[in-house]
Amino acid sequence: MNTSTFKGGLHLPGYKEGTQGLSIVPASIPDKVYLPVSQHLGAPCIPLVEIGAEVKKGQKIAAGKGFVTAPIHASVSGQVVAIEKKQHPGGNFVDCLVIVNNRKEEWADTVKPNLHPGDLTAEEIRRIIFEAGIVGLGGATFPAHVKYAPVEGKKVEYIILNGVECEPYITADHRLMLEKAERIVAGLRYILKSTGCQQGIIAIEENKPDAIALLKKVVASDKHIRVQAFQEKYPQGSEKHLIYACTQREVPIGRLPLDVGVIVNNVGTAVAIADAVELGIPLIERVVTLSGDGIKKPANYLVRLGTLFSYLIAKSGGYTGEIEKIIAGGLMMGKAVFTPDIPVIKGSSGIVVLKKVIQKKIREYNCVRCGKCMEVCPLFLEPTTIVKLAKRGLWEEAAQNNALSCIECGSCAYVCPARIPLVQYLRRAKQAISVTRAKVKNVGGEK
Amino acid sequence: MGLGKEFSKGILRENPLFRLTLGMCPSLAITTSVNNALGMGVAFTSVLLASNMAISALRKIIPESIRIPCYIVIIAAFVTVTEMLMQAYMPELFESLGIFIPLIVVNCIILGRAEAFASKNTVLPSFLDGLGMGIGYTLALVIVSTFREVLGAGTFLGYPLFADSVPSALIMILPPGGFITLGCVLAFLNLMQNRKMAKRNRVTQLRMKQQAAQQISSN
Amino acid sequence: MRNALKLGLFLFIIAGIAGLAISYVHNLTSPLIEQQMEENKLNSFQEVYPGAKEVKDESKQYLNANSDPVLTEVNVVYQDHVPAGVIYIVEPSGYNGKIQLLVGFERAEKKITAIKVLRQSETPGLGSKATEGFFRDRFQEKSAENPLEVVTKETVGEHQVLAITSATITSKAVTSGVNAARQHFLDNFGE
Amino acid sequence: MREMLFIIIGAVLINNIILAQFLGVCPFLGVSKKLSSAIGMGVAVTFVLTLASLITWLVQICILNRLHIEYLQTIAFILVIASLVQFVEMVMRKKTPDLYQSLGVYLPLITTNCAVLGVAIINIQKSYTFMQTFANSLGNALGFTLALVLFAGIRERLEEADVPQSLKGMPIALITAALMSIAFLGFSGLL
Amino acid sequence: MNNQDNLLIISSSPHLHSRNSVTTAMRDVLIALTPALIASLYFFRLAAAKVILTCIFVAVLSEVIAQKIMKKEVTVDDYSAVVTGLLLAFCLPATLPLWMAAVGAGTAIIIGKQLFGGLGNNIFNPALVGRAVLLASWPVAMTTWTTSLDGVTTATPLGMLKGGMVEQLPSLWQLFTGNVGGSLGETCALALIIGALYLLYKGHINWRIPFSYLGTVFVLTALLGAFKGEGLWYPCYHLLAGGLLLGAFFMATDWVTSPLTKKGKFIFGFGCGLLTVLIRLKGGYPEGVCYSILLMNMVTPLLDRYTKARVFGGVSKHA
Amino acid sequence: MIYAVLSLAVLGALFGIVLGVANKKFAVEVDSRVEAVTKVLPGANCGNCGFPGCSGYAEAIVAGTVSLDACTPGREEVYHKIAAIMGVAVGAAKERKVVQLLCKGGRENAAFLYKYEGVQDCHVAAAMFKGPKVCSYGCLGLGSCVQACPFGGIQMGADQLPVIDYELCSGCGVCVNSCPQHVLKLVEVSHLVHVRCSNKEKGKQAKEACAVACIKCKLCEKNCPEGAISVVADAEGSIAVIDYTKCTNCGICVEKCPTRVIEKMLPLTTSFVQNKDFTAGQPPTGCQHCGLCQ
Repeated sequence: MNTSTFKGGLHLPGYKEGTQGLSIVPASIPDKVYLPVSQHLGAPCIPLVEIGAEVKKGQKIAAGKGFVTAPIHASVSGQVVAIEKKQHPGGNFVDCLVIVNNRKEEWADTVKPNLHPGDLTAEEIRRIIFEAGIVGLGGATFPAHVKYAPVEGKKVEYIILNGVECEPYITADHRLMLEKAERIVAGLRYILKSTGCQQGIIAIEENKPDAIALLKKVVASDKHIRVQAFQEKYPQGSEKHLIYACTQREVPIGRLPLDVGVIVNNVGTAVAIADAVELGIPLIERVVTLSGDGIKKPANYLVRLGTLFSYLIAKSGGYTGEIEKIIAGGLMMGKAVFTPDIPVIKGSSGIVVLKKVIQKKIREYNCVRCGKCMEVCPLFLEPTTIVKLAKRGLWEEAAQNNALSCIECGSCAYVCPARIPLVQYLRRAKQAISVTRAKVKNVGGEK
Repeated sequence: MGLGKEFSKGILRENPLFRLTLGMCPSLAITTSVNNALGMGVAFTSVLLASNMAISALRKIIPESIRIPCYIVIIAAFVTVTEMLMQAYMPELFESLGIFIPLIVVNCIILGRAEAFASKNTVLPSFLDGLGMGIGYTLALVIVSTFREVLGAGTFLGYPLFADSVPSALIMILPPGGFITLGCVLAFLNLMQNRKMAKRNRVTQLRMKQQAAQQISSN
Repeated sequence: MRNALKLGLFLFIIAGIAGLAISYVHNLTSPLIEQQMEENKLNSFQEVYPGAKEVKDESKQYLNANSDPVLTEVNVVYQDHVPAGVIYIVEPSGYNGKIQLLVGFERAEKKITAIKVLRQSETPGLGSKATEGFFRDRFQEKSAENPLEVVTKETVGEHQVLAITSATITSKAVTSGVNAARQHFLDNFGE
Repeated sequence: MREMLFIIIGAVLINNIILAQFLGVCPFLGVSKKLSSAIGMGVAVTFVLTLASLITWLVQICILNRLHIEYLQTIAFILVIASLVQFVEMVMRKKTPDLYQSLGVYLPLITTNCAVLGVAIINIQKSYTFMQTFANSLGNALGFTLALVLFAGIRERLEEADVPQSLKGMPIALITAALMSIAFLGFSGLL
Repeated sequence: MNNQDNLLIISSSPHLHSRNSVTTAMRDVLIALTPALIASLYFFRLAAAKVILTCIFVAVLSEVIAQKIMKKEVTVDDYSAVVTGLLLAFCLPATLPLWMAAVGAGTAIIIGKQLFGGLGNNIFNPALVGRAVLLASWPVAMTTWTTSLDGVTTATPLGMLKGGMVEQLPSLWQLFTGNVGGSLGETCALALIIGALYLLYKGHINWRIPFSYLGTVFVLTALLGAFKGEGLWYPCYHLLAGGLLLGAFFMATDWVTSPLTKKGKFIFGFGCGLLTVLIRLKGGYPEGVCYSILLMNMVTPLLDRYTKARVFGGVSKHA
Repeated sequence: MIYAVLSLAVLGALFGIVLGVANKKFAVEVDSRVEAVTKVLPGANCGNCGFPGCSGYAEAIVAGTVSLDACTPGREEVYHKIAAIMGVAVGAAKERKVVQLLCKGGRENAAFLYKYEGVQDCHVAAAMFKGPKVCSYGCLGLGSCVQACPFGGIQMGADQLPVIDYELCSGCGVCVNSCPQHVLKLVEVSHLVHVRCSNKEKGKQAKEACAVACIKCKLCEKNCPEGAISVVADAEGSIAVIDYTKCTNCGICVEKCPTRVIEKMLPLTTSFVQNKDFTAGQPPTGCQHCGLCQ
């Protein structure tokens, strides 16, 4: 079978041995959950409940305005005791609804199983998905219903379910595919229906042969869905590259996957959709891998949203020793956080804790022009060129070198023998370019 | 500015080659021996002197819009005269300087001085300015050529300096040697300058600290 | 337009004065320059042909379209009004452009009296050594009967010339020039 | 044809006008900070240098030599070049404003570019024919452009280099030029 | 309030890094040069050892001194100065006076590298700068070759080819094993190829430059050879003789001074090949590898600029 | 001889006529004043005047569309020069401004959230929990302003706070825009008293974050004889703010402030102290060729 994939990229050490054999265990439910009002891509939600209000599990407690938004539901039943600013895995401080668990586990009355899910229309399915607050669970947290909304003149030809999971340490999706294969396929079918699409592809990397075999068995009778295996390569999970790998189509710069007739979703999202459509349960829990060399007992947990990292870490037996970094997400793209007191949100796929490394830090050299960053860049950019321009503050030139195309996958910084923090400079360049562009726009508008 | 300063500025402070980096071509091409450098310097100085004086004398009658062509004609005339005199009285030097004697015409220093100084000043300051610039340029040429001749040919003014067993580095009298020597001399001068600046900056910082101390005590 | 004419007139005068000055100096210096050049030429002739006093440029007579283009001048040395020797000016192509050199021949013994490089632009320190005495000496008193040959190690025969170290091309160029002159000498003044 | 080719290659590579003959060093160092302006300058110089050489050649042969006033060469040439540059600028501004925008700014810089006068004089010194003059001046101009464009490319890269403070600007430019000149030594002896 | 010790670290993603560093890469280059080093020690004995040690010592010393003077961090521990010194020694003749070798190594590091701002900023390959300066300064000493083993003065195979001394030419096999006259490290083709394969395997050099370089030389010399009525031995001879293999694998591929882009690398190799053949066959020197690489180093910034690759999702440019 | 004189003279005349004609035909040159004004302007292209660069501003001045004193770096000196070129009577120019850092939370005083590793750039660190310090309002101390200053007037001090060299500060405001935390502010030189804290959190939290924070005690407000200083609240929080229309630089608040966040600086002379002793043609290190010294 042809497993060839996109050009560029690199092979990473997986570090998945620790958790890929461990089945998903429901984590115990904490006494307090912290639900940030911003768990999706878009403007933050506005709380719908007052401090002191009693809420039930699955009750909508915050919602946003507009189209690109996703409501937030209480993940436990209990009382809202505060709305306070708290650190957020995204690297900022966000208002959180703090709910004290009353341990009653009462479902809200809005949560009702759907007796005839097969009879739902596409529009109804999208409505359910929206109400359930489902966002892309791979990490991008883009509201799911927005992706499925029909766009004039654009036909969806493929739905791709992303089961690639190329980040080291993270095994949440892998376990999910092994344990909930049926639910994934069910979710995919609802997505197909809601978008009027005929073809579903479940993309999995070759390093998960058990998942491939299982899913193949599940979809064997369905001619609309196929499972495709790919070579192990980072960043396979990138939307654009997965699309290229599956369909040989390149998403043009500045365009969306829909422009080439494709929608990509995480396998976790499919499960959440199946739950929402069939059981009426909104998104209040997700699978999180807790791993890293700083963790005593790595595990794959099914976690209520709003649970603090520190709670999970304590449940896993704590640290192995002195630790240096806690990373929300994977090693390649995840963000380091300064405290474990940080809540799990919809986009948290993993928590990696790293031990303090007692070794000489390798210093940053001048760029030696080895060109390795260019070889691995999946977007065929010249990271070193852009970074040199960024160092001199030449944002316009950096933009001409397509700095904005960078997906910050970190491949360049991984291979760089001179240890230049390329991604960081690229991010700075992207930020500065957007700022200057916005300024130019404003000035133009005024005139 | 005193007349003395008009003379002395060209030697160091506004040295045409080292400070203003003008007149590069001959300073690279003919500095293979100190003899050549001296000859070029003398030829250059005499042309500069003469043109500076002539232009400052004529500055009132030359119409503004055609001053550049006038300057060029005057300079070219002096260059040609110098050229012929050299050919008559110093034929060997003439031979070794070759094409660079007529090219004094397009040496930016001469036109530059005419434009910047002689056209605005009377004859005496112009004379002193020309003399200073000329000597400064000659000096610069001699410095560059000394390095090149000593290292590249093992001689100084034609006299051998080293024993035969030490072969001299030919590259210094080849074209690259010219670039390298001039580059190094300029770098050295910059270094000196920077040292001076750093010293000054230290003084400034000291003053800043004192200010800050005052500020605190005044609070 | 009037303004243009005025400017033109001004430049006309300036340039005129300049022309006047230059031609005045030229008139002063040109005899000196010419005399000097003559002297130089005679001096170099004497260097390659000791004792040459009466030398006549007879290129027109001896050089035509068929003769070797390397030859540029043929000067005949007269002793007591008899052609006693010939001094050639040849311009073979060296490593870096043409090398201009004088080659003197004596008719009586059919030998090379001496050579002298007048002008060259060879690599300083390598090819430029062709102007130095030691290399000139290698041609002195060589017979004009046989073509000369450049060798890089040791000379074996009388007709061999040791090349300048690491400047074989220049050595060969000089030798080829000498050979061209030698051939012409044999053909025209051989007997 | 073959000879013209040799002259051109010789002028571009072997006796590169900047790196081996040191003519036109000032604009070489001055207009090489940006690649785009280097290309503009190169094109402008190529045009003016070739044209000026041909015209000065005609002036020399038809006027100076005829009237035996060769000693006025310098002054006549510089006048011709200066007025030519002015004239070209004028025509360009009138006829091709676009071209003037991109190249015109470099034209005044060319007047005092010793490369133009230098090549004009060398053409006469080497007693080239009209076609040879054309080949030589075109070759020299191309050599100038080549060196200038390569140099500008390097200097743009040096912008981001961590050059020691004292060497910034002119000194490092000169040292780069030295290394370029060393590399061009590889062509010596070609042909 | 100044207790930072127990705080966690926040740094930018990625939080994972490959083990490769400049130091390990340079160490691999040194490993790759070891076969050639052994070969040169075998053929040129003590003379080789002296020249090589001098070059490396002076290269490292001048790097330290230059960085001290410029008040920069001393970075000799990245081995790049050692590599430069060794490569320079490899293109010097065994009989070169040691003080000249020292001057060459000093020039290579100071003028070729440190003045431009140190590793990564140099425009020209430092080792080749050193060699070119030496060749221009002391051409006689730099072109006095001895045969390996017996140490008799001789010409290099290319010198013989150029000088028309065809009958004295050593055999292809001799060239391959390295028992000929020439620079220290360039004689043994076998050792160089082993080293090159190691570097290719390690991924430190890209195949494009050596491939297009050697390919161009081979094709051009084969064509010209056929024109002159020579057989296949002629291009093979050009491949194996002189510093071509050393240059193509170890110097043209220098990260810092060669183009970044794939297309640029091909053009770079092609240009090197073309210039090498031009200088070897038509130029004043019997060998053109050093100069051709230096010349192409000059073109590198332009190549980088004008051979940008198409970006993923971007429109392919058809010029 | 006669030929020489004649031919040269003719050449000269030709040249003269050509030039004369050219001069006349193409007399409509760019307004020479644009060039003159551009020459006078500092050339730092800081953009403070609202134009992308100095030449743009020069054109606008000549076109008469903007006021002549918009160039902050140039200050009065340049304003006078421009006025002279434009032939306009000199009015009172704007007062000189310098930049002030409104934060005292250096390494010694501020509490830290985490250890930061990576690129030394405030913008990058600001995206990570508002920087490594607990106080999310204060200076991040990574020196983006140092790099931004076109005049080399900012250096990083020992406690990781930028130090402004008032001799070099031209008040152009480039650093103000470069600061992601907005703790740099342009102030008129006659305003000597400044609240050097930007933390708007409540007193207790502010105190925990930094030893030298405004704790909203309102002592300044109570003691100010002019009523010029008050603790002003907004959506984010509150902080002491000085109303400079009332402030008399008396310095009472400075003495009363318990955390010493209000400071009085020494008066700066309006005349610009520039070191004019460097040699022509060789600009000093860090020179931006602004032409101020000439």
